[in-house]
Amino acid sequence: MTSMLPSITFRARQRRGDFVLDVAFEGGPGLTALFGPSGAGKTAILNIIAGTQRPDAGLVVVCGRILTDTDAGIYLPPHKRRVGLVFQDAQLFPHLTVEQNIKFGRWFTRADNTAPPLDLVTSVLGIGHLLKRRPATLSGGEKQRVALARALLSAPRILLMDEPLSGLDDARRIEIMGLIERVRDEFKIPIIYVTHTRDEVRRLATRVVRLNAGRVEAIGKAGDLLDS
Amino acid sequence: MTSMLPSITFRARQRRGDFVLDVAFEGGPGLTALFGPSGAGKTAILNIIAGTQRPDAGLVVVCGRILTDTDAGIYLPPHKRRVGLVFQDAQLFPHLTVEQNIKFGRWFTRADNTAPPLDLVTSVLGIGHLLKRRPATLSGGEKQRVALARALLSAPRILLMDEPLSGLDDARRIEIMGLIERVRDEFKIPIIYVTHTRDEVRRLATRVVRLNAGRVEAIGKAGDLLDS
Amino acid sequence: MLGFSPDEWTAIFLSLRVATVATLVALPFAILAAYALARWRFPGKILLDGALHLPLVMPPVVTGYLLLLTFGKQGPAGKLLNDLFGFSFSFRWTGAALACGVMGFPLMLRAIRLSFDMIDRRLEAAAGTLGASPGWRFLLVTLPLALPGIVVGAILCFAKALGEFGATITFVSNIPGETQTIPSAIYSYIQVPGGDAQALRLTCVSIVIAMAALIVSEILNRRIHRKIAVFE
Amino acid sequence: MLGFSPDEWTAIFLSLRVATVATLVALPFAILAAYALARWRFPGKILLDGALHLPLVMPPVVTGYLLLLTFGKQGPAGKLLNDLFGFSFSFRWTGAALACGVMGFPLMLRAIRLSFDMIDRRLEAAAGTLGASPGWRFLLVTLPLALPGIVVGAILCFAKALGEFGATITFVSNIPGETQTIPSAIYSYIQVPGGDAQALRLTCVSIVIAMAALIVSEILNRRIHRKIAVFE
Amino acid sequence: AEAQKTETTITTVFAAASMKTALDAAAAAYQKSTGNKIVASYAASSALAKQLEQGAPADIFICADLDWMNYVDKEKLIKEETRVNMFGNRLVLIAPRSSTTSIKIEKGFGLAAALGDGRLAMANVKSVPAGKYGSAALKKLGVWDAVENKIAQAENVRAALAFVAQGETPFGVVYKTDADAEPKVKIVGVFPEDTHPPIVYPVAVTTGSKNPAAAEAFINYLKTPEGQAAFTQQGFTILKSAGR
Ligand SMILES: Nc1ncnc2c1ncn2[C@@H]1O[C@H](COP(=O)(O)OP(=O)(O)OP(=O)(O)O)[C@@H](O)[C@H]1O
Ligand SMILES: Nc1ncnc2c1ncn2[C@@H]1O[C@H](COP(=O)(O)OP(=O)(O)OP(=O)(O)O)[C@@H](O)[C@H]1O
Ligand SMILES: [Mg+2]
Ligand SMILES: [Mg+2]
Repeated sequence: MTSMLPSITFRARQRRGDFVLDVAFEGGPGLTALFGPSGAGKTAILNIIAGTQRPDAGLVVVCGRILTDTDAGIYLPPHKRRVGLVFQDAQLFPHLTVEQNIKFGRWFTRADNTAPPLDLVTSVLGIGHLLKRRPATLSGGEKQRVALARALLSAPRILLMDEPLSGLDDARRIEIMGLIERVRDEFKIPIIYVTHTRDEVRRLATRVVRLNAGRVEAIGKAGDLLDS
Repeated sequence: MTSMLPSITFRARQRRGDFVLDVAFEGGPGLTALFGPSGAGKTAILNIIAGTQRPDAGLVVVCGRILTDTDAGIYLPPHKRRVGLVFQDAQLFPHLTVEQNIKFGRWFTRADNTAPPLDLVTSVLGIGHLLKRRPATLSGGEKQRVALARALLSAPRILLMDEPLSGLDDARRIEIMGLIERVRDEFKIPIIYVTHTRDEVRRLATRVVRLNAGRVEAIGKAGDLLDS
Repeated sequence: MLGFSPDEWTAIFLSLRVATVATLVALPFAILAAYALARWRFPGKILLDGALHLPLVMPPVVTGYLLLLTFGKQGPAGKLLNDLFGFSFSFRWTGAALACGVMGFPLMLRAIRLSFDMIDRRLEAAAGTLGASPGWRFLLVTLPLALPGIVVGAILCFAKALGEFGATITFVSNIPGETQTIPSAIYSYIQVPGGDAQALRLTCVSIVIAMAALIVSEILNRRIHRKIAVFE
Repeated sequence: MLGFSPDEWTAIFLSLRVATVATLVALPFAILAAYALARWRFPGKILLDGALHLPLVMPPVVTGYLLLLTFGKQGPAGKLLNDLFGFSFSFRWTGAALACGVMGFPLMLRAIRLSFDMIDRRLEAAAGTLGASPGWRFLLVTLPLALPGIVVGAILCFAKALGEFGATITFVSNIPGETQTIPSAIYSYIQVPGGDAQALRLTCVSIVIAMAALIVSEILNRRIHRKIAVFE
Repeated sequence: AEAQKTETTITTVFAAASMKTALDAAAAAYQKSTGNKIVASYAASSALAKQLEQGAPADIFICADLDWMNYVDKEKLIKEETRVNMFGNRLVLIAPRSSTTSIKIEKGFGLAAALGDGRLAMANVKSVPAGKYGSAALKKLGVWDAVENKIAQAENVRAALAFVAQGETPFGVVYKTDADAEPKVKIVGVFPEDTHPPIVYPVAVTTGSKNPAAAEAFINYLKTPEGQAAFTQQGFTILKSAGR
């Protein structure tokens, strides 16, 4: 049913200092890649969808649920949004073990757990041997993978991934891309995916939103946009 | 003179929990790429060279200067090592502006400032418009670039770069690779460079050290190692 | 044993009890107040902030006197508690605990608030995106991250409670076995010619107890820090 | 003016001076001690830690008495200072400031140390790789990052100094114009029939001063937090 | 007298805190008539005595009881020849104003019964003079054993008074001077003077005084009717030794 509607409708204006974000796009099911130079506003968009930032004006609808609608005065708090956000800088809980970190979100959504199984996620991400460790002892890429697992396991209705594979080696990236494809296709979770890497866009993206300096430059298929 | 000697001699054993790092390599002038999967020990090596971690046993010599020699009981404190370390997670000073951040190291080495000029660095890195801002307001890629500028401007005798270009778009990466080449060739600063990206290795690396699980797998020319 | 009189032993155990109860009871209030002051905006916030610091600024005797006016048998709060629950502070060790808790409160509050102020709030946001409501967020993220401050606050309050005397004696007197804590006993000794040696002995007891508490808090603190972040 | 007698005005200004001097003079020592306790390892550290908390644990009168014995004219430290520099604390406002500083010291120390403990030490390491020696690192990184704790420590010490009385009156007595601070004046009033109203008025003065200090510290604190990190 | 007017002297008095109101008034009157300034530092007698020991800049010491005066005397901190028992006070049994009990102070009187499960407010019976006098009186009257466990000791007389004034305790033992000034309490009875050691406030010039002549002049003033007016008004008695 929800797959008939656009999975996401996004419209927002937001000013931070000199930077003005003014973006509108719709994404159907599948994976929508946000592509654009550093400072284009990609992270800001994810934050507005997740509710961790409020736009000055805007509308965010995910699978038919209105998350933010400034005109109607609607603003759903983040914990009711069921978004799985993979932060650009991991943001693991330093006082919890890796295991506690990745089970954190699952616990709050245990009522309807539609997430991929824990074992699958930890084995594809290669973090099974880290479960008892604390984030401070992890390497950069390990942190990144734990953050990814944490978001995947929180049974989100939409996944927001901020450069989830940056800092990982090619072999691992290819493996994880397989997992993301399964999440996209089997679990049918719509994904907003920020990346700078063309091969990720080519392989994963159903559609691409190209951003620059806070505005949408182009929207289209991966092949069309990347070659231009 | 120094270019006759190997720019760097590195030998270290270090145990952290289950992980054992046991690595030895020599690097001539130019850029030595450390290449290997997440968790291989790349960041650990940089930390040992910079003096922010002590190996259980080891020897670090840079341009003929002994920085660490556990056998001889030598351990030069980090601030006397003159290494420019670009941290994997930026580590900008949150209480200082971008400008104060990037001038931080320069101030301590003002006596012999052999660093590339500030204007060049800020313009190639595209951070000129950010100088008055504080790190908390920067995007991920912007932070990364400021961290890069800070290290470059500290007039280091050796540059240690931990995935400096991850999270940047291709256009910017190519431009910055140009700058790194100039630092390598004009300023003749030896560079140890951690990356997962093949095109960076191909373009920049004089030689590659391939690591896995704390050990050296292979050392050689970029072309030879990447194709295997 | 150790040459303390039975009254002195009573005072020692009473002090321990009073300080412990004062600290434990004050703790949740201090955490709540610290959180409110650190995170919420509301009218009159600065006044509340100021009011909570008063026991620090006013001479203890004044605090004790105000406690007497409020929580004494005839005081409004005292009457209410008595009518509703049949509970009374007057001349009971609970009153001593109240006085000590009140005197230690601002110290505890400040330490806890400082740590609330210093934790990285993006982690709270991260917990929010994972489905944790503000209450859970507080319990699972904010509170554990603020633990160093909570430990410091508790030890400050405990130490203060061990040394508190002006407010206690003014509020609930100095009744052996009921409200005579170590410091009130010390004070009595100091006021008689030749009592210094006795006073000194009891002071040493306070010091030993405080030292023990301090060592425990240090150990706790180290554990916490080891857990929260491994700096190498 | 405002109905205060000249003696009361003197006490008010004296209190302000004593509290300010006590806070400012204690600050560098507190920072140093906090840093040493937070970062260094040395034998006897826990003892030093405990000793620095003593003024919190001991009844103020005991602290005052010990100060009198140590820094009084006949005391070892008092004699030394007098012989070397011709400087004396005894029965002078400087003695009141010493007493207040000593009493406020543990509070200040703890707050500052807490913030040293909570700072991300990797930033100090980063400063090291950029050529900053430990001294510079401390000045340019550690200290500014610990500023919230320093402000809290200063305000705690200042407030304590405004209210301190037991140690002060025991050490340097209650001499109008020289050592009679607001709380000692309050004490005098409380001790005589009919003095309550006067005592209350002076208490209000303390409260107003403390409130003003608190507001200033809050403003400072907000500035600092805005600078150090922008949470959105 | 003429010389004193042109050249003002400052005399520092260390006085027990309970003397403040009266002594301040006497000092003001003295200053008005002679031009000489009196600076008074009020604190607990114990603290003042220890400060004298450490070389405090006091010219006169006015103590609230004999013990601490004897102590400083023994330490040669005061000039023995100037020592005089100046003022006296009476010990009274008080109750809250609203109290309806009437009880007569006599040998074996029913204080314990009257207290019921209430407490008797007193200053610290071991250390504070008023408490020491009170316990002596109760012992002499043979009621001590019955009330000993019902006593609420306060840090000083004023705090004991506050307990009664607040209705916290049904009875209290305090000085008459304090009871007189507190409208919320009433005096139930006065303890006979022979039941306790005499309540005296001894006065003396300190050995450390820089201007003992001026100090003695003030003490002499306190012996005159003008000097004593404020004290009698407060309810202090003037002892014979203070000789008019
Ligand atoms: N205290 C510790 N206990 C156990 N293992 C540790 C500890 N500290 C580091 N490690 C391990 O050491 C390994 C090397 O870490 P390092 O940060 O050097 O990896 P890396 O090569 O930089 O990886 P990445 O590309 O992910 O940044 C990691 O597997 C990490 O989990
Ligand atoms: N408080 C602020 N004041 C001024 N500019 C701000 C503020 N906060 C954010 N910005 C700017 O907003 C822009 C968008 O930031 P955002 O983090 O969304 O970029 P991004 O597209 O995720 O970039 P990156 O790929 O580098 O992570 C950046 O240029 C940043 O500098
Ligand atoms: Mg970003
Ligand atoms: Mg790494």
